Amino acid sequence: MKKIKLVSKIELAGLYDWLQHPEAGGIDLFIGSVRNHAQGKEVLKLVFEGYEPMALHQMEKLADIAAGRWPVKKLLMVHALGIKNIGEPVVVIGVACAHRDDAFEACRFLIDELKKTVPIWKKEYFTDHTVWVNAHP
Amino acid sequence: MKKIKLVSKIELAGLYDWLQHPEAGGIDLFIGSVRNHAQGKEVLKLVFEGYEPMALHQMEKLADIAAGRWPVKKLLMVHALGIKNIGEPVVVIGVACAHRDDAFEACRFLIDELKKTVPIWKKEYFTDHTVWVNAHP
Amino acid sequence: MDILLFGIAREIIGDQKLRLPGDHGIDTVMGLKTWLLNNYPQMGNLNSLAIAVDQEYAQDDLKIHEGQEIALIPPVSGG
Amino acid sequence: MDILLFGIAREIIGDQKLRLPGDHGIDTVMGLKTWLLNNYPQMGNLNSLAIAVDQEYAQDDLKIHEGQEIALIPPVSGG
Repeated sequence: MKKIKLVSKIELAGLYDWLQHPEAGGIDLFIGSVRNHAQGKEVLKLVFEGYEPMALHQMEKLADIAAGRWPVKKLLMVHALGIKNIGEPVVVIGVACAHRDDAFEACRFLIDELKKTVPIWKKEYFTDHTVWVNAHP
Repeated sequence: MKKIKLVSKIELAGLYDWLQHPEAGGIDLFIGSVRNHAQGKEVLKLVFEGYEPMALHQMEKLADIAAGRWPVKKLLMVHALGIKNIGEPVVVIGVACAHRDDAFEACRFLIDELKKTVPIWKKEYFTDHTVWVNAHP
Repeated sequence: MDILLFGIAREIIGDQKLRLPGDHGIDTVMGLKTWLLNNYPQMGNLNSLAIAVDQEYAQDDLKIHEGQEIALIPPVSGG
Repeated sequence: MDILLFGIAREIIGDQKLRLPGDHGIDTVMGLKTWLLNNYPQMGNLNSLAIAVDQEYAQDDLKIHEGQEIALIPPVSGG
């Protein structure tokens, strides 16, 4: 059972209740949040932009790959879009499995692949300029 | 900054707020919960017993080792004691770091070592017998 | 043929969408990439430039035609 | 000398605490383990049997004496 969403604000309350499963002994939850520094400079805020239908489609594909590789009971991928301030969660990946090895590995796989292939873009706002992250060498 | 506790009931609400840190971009949270099966048999409930002062002391030591090995911004280890029903959380490990690699590795280290060295004992209640987990070969 | 634009590609081109001229003669992903690099040289400075056709990453030799959903995918940075 | 008991060790011995007889003559962790295995042979069936002295796992050759907090640690199974 999977839940894949793009939202304007990530709500963490209720995530465990959704991920919990009577056959799952281990849940790994990764939460990515906005740091106050990047490349040694102060970040004021971030803006995330997504190609929404493709992003959801690619997240679904990653979820299906993970569910084929690991015995996943529950799987959650939620990414925020729009303006995010320091400390706000921007992405949550949650995986519930019978055993913790599988939960850790699947969660790690999903966040790593999401960062490589899901069409979402992050713009960092510094005091005097903005940067589309990863755009340039 | 670390938080190490033994509790009768794990409260997940507020964990992110505590783990969140302006310099932390990645938070890994592991939640262990009661499964409904063990060794192919139905588990009705679990009871956790701890040698409380030593358990806290050993958890503190593990937290210190992790904080020495990885650049940890926040670290949380909470274990429940007493009667736990199917689906209830029994342990939560949370690590916030600037980068996700470190958060995943430190979290994995802490739950693996907790299971090896922290003096807490789990008794599984099946329909017709009970088992102290790991006690016998 | 309309191309959806996102992130820095949208900023380089200066619009939400790119409408190719009627006589563009582009029939493959590679043809589109070449056209883009010729018309918007700043695209050449990006770490990567991918094209998605109907929401899938497309190989350079894929044929493209009117009616497909085509998008320019600059280097992603979600998460 | 009192030994704290937990989990299956508490059940084998049948009490919350084990009070060693006055003339026990035990002065090391190994001596205590030997005494336990002689008096409670079921301890020998456990996966492991550790002794904690003042809340630290103790090596077999550690000296023990009255006034220390000594505990019998059967195989742990937290998490």
